[in-house]
Amino acid sequence: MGISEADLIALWTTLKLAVVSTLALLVLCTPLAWWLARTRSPYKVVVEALVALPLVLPPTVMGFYLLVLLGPHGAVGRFFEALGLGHLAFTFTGLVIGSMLFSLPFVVQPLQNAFAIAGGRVLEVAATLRASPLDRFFTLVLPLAQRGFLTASVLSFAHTLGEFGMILMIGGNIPGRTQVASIAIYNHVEAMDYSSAHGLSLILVASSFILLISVFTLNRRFKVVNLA
Amino acid sequence: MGISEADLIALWTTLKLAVVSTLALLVLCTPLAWWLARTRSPYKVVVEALVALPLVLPPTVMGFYLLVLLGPHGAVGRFFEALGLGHLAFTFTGLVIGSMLFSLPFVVQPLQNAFAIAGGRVLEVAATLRASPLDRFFTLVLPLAQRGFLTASVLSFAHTLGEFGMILMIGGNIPGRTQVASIAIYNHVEAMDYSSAHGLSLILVASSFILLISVFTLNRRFKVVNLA
Amino acid sequence: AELRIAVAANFNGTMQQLAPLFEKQTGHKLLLSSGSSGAFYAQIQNGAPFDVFFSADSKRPELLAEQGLALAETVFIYAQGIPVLWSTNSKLVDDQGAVLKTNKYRNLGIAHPENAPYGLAAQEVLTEMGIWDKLNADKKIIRAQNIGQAYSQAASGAVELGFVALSQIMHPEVKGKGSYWIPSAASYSPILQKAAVLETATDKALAKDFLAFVRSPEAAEIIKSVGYGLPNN
Amino acid sequence: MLNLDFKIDRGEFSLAAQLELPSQGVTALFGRSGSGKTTLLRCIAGLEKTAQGSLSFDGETWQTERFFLPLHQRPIGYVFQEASLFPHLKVLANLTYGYRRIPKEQRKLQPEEVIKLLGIEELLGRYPDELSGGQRQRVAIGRALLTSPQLLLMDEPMASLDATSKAEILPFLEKLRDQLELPIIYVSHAIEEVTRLADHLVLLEAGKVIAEGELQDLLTDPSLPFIQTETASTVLRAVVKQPDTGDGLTELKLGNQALFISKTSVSAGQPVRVRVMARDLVLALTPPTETSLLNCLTAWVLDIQPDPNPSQALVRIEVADQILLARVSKRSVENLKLKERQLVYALIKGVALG
Amino acid sequence: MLNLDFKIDRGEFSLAAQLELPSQGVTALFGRSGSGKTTLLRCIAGLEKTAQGSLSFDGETWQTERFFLPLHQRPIGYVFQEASLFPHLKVLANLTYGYRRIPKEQRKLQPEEVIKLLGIEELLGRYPDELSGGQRQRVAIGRALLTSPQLLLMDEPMASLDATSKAEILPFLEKLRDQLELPIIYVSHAIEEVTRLADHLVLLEAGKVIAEGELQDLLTDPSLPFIQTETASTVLRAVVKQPDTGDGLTELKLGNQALFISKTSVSAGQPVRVRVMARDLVLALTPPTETSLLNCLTAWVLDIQPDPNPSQALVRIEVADQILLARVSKRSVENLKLKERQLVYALIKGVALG
Ligand SMILES: Nc1ncnc2c1ncn2[C@@H]1O[C@H](COP(=O)(O)OP(=O)(O)OP(=O)(O)O)[C@@H](O)[C@H]1O
Ligand SMILES: Nc1ncnc2c1ncn2[C@@H]1O[C@H](COP(=O)(O)OP(=O)(O)OP(=O)(O)O)[C@@H](O)[C@H]1O
Ligand code: MOO
Ligand SMILES: [Mg+2]
Ligand SMILES: [Mg+2]
Repeated sequence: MGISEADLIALWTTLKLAVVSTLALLVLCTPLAWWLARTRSPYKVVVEALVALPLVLPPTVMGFYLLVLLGPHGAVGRFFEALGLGHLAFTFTGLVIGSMLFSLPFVVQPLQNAFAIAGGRVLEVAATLRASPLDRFFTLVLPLAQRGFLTASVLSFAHTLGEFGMILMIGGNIPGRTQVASIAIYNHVEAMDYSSAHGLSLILVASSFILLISVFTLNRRFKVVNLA
Repeated sequence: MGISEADLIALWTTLKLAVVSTLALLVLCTPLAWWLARTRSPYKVVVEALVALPLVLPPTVMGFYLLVLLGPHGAVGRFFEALGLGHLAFTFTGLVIGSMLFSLPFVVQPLQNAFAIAGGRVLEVAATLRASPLDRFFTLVLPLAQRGFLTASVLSFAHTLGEFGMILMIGGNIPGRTQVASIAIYNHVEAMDYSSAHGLSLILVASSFILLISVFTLNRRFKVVNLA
Repeated sequence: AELRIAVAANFNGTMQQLAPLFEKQTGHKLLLSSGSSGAFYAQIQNGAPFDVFFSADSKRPELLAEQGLALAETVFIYAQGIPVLWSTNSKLVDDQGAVLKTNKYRNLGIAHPENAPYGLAAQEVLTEMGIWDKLNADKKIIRAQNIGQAYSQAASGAVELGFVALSQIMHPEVKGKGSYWIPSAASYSPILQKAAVLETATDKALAKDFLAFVRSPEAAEIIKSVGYGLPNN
Repeated sequence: MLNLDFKIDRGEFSLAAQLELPSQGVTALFGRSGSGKTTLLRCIAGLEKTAQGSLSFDGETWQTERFFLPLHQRPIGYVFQEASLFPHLKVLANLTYGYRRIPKEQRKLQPEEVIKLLGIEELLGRYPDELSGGQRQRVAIGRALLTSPQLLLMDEPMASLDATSKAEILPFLEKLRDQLELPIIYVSHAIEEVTRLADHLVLLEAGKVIAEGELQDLLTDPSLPFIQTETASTVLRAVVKQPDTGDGLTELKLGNQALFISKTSVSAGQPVRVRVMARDLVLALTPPTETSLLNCLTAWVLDIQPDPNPSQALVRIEVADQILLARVSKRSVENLKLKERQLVYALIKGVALG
Repeated sequence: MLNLDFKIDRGEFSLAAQLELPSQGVTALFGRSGSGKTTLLRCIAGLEKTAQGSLSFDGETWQTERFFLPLHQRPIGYVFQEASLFPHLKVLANLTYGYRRIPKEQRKLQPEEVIKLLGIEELLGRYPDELSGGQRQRVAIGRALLTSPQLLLMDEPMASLDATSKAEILPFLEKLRDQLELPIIYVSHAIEEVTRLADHLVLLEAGKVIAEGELQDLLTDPSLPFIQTETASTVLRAVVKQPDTGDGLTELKLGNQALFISKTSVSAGQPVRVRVMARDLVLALTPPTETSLLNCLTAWVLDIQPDPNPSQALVRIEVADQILLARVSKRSVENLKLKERQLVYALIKGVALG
């Protein structure tokens, strides 16, 4: 049956969602991961465990709880309504929040590992060379933690592409706004429209494959830094 | 309404599934990740991209394709039937295979990153100290890649706990065999038995939380090795 | 013996009331798997170990029978779904459904029309009222994967108005909460939920016995009481 | 003036150092492996987070109980004991990392001259893991110098350098010390480096300062271990009388005696330091003739110290109010019947100075 | 016998070395920073994967075009230029890592003695990042020794060690060399270490072997750079005549002349090596009297070489068929009217030998 216009819109929404939530996660998780990598606080383990928790609930169930939280009766929803922005359920923003929560551990953990290693001596050296903490972070930690960022981005991006249960629940599957490719494919399967399902899957897989290959190839062109 | 016996069985199945597939993944992905971390083969990027691919398809859809593959008409299913073992769809083994495929990137990527760093000079030193390649791997690479293993285990374990769409599809939600906690919770929600859903969610989240805290706490007691 | 039953999620609650009765009467054990009809269909095509299939629609059991995967002579309507427009807000829905044409709500939840019969019914009702296209253009329609999810969304309050199943709001936990309207049966194609014994059934006689039990007046009483219709077939 | 007072307690090892170091010239930190040299240097740089204490440099406070000037605001250059280059940057980017971070008007050294001096022109495009050990260390030295620091901290910067490289870099450090008036704190266990560069010496043992003062005084102090080593030596202060006497020798004035060395590029009237190893001194009762010994100084025996080597003795002699050490065999002490206050001729091979 | 023939091409740097090294005694690899010393040592160990070539040790083939004996099966001990301890293991576990991997009967050295010798008893329970630079290097040396290797490869093992530590470790290496007959290949740019330890010398420059041979021959070869350095020196072979002459001196026989040194713990008849620095030699036309110079050898001038320092000259003299270098000022050459084949007296301070 091939690919309908709605499917293409869904693909576009998917891409947007994956990019936005991955970028937002990278920005937000960088300080968190840095803190986790450095701190000796006894609460560290609690935070570490909390980060992984969103994973253990089934996405739909998680989505349901999120829906309650972001909806008009939930704390977050009420807060946003009070701001005059409306509650977040069934909005793209809501989707982004949901996806981020769900991909959180895939970003925090690789970054934390990378930061744990990219620290130490070179940071001391840089400090004696007049680099401020922020300067050190951007000129040393980031490039040295490069593989961690790559892993975080790939995992978060791919996971968001395929995420489904939670998105369905808090997104509401509104074409052009919150209908994403994964849901569209699923609908095709349920509707026994296998040829559309195969077609859309193929597009998703093939384009992801090409994207991933490009990313990994690009990564190879950087200097491989072995800190050991 | 509380927790029924079926729920407890589902919890047990979940635990078994998460443990078995995580362990199996760790064993299988270790050589793969090691290869990826060391090779200069041009195919490396292809393999890296392939590893991340299972993520981009919605779990149910992936489950659908797996079902076709592992079922009586699929190549893998036919192969196992020919061996007299029966096809793998709707069996615990099938679930394990599915979960492993789905958590593959969460194990390979952190291990690969850890291995990329835990190599180099110390391995050369160990070789001059009479350690065979295998010996070096166990006495140096493994301990030095410890955080990578921790991350891989946590992500894979938690992800399997929450995984749902794929398990539903290839498992068939058969109580006592392929019904896992995530599906049980989902069923409770669908059946509007919210108190059971909340109860089971709470058990799952709380026990995961305790487990994660213990793991992270244990990890702190090891020597933190900063290779930089 | 053990009878393995695949039951559409929307009927799972009802089945859990029926099952103990049958088990007590016959001493056999029922193993219930709940899920989406679409998934069951795909699974049965791929060797799922079920004896009986209770679908949420009529199409899938018939297709299975055509493909020789279900026993054609056993296909029958075990329940008829009744869609209702429901809101957790007890003042929102009037007994004419007129609220649908107003601007008093932000969104309207339905099950997905393409793969959930309740969704199709909702679409038909809205088309009949002449507001389907406008609602879509306004992006007010929230599509749930299935009727169960449609209910969850409405129950959370995030969806203000939703087409759900009567059986859902008759549930003891929900009964009497909110406001609802039942559209006229003429405005949508009937939601006929069919069941069938599968070709793979190990004990076909037992499976047939169970279907007979579901047809029994005793069972019919329960089915009706939870909010389904029952046409005579 | 560098005033410091630090305490660190690491259980088995604890450091306690209270020092007033001159803020010009080279101060050497000397001590055995594990005595706390690196630790003290790190305290000064602000790298030891657990250090309790205070530090001020030229009147500016860098650290007190309550105040801590962040590392990157201290105008120091630090050469670490391990080169610790940035692995993801090429040599040139490593070199200019600090250079690019200081205001233009503070840049007293330019990359070109430092690169040339260190002989690393061909390495600029390489990554650190493509360098040899000594090459890495030279890059690390250059990187620290290019921040044009006001205080240079060097932790055994020459340990992995060959004699030729050392011989090229040392004069440059001397130039920095003298022309830029850059104070240097220098950790080393190579006594030749120390005697050549240092004006001031701090001797550490197990985390304690056991001696501190002018290089000359400490080197000849019989209570310190320096005179007990094979390389025992002294440093003489002299003034250039005639930079070139025609045959490549330079004539120095030591009090009213003459001393010939082969050092070039000095000008008349310039004060210089010459190092004399104890074992390079020959004592004689009469000035010898017909030998290749150019220098013959009149001296008085101060005292005779025991030597770790039982067959030897250390004779401290005074020349023009300065102390010199001579290591001679006990047999010679007897043969010559050396005793305190006696007049002797100290014969020094011109070439042994430098 | 260690036969090796290696080629490596890294673009800007390429190594080509074909050598036959004795499988006893110490062979020093000497050369400037970046000349390829580490690279060559890594080739021998089997660490340079890109190296083309062949290697055999005592008749056993370790590498050919087609064959490659895995590293961990080569009976070597390797001390890396950087200590490279295992960061997750404590010092004791680091030390015994290799020890535990060799069969009991091959363990010629025991942890206790090595630990004691290296003075690291108190560090056994620490992690590597809690050690000072020199402490790390001592552990690395111990770790390599404890594999009781049949060939010891050391890449500047002493670079970060203080004189006292060196003075403790060097005699131990000498003992290993002599008593265990352990051949050592030793990279160093400290000429004193080389002259003290090495029997054989390989001189590298830009990846090429520019000279190779007996230490003595190379040190005095006028075409090699050794005589051009400040530390130019020679090694004399002599035999002990009288271990203790009463006042702590040892009398050696050099041909039919006597030489007094302060070395102890030797026995009569034992062959020994004494190092004489060019600048420690004084030449005289008549034997001097009344000085602290104990040794006065009769010698013939071989030739007079130019010195890098324009005011100096290097006089090669022959004593008992061995060559000695004397660095004297040109002025002295003139004053004494030195010329080839002339008889001179070589005055050596007894204490300058060792
Ligand atoms: N992180 C640490 N934890 C515990 N002890 C340490 C730590 N770092 C250094 N030490 C100990 O502190 C002492 C002083 O170390 P420091 O590095 O200052 O010595 P050093 O004088 O520089 O020696 P070297 O010449 O070997 O470099 C040593 O005994 C060392 O073992
Ligand atoms: N991985 C590499 N890639 C490219 N060039 C390299 C690499 N490793 C070393 N080199 C170059 O090879 C040459 C020889 O290096 P090597 O480490 O053998 O020198 P070395 O003689 O040990 O010097 P040092 O005394 O400084 O340790 C140097 O010029 C160095 O820059
Ligand atoms: O299968 Mo469902 O139960 O509503 O579509
Ligand atoms: Mg140190
Ligand atoms: Mg080297």
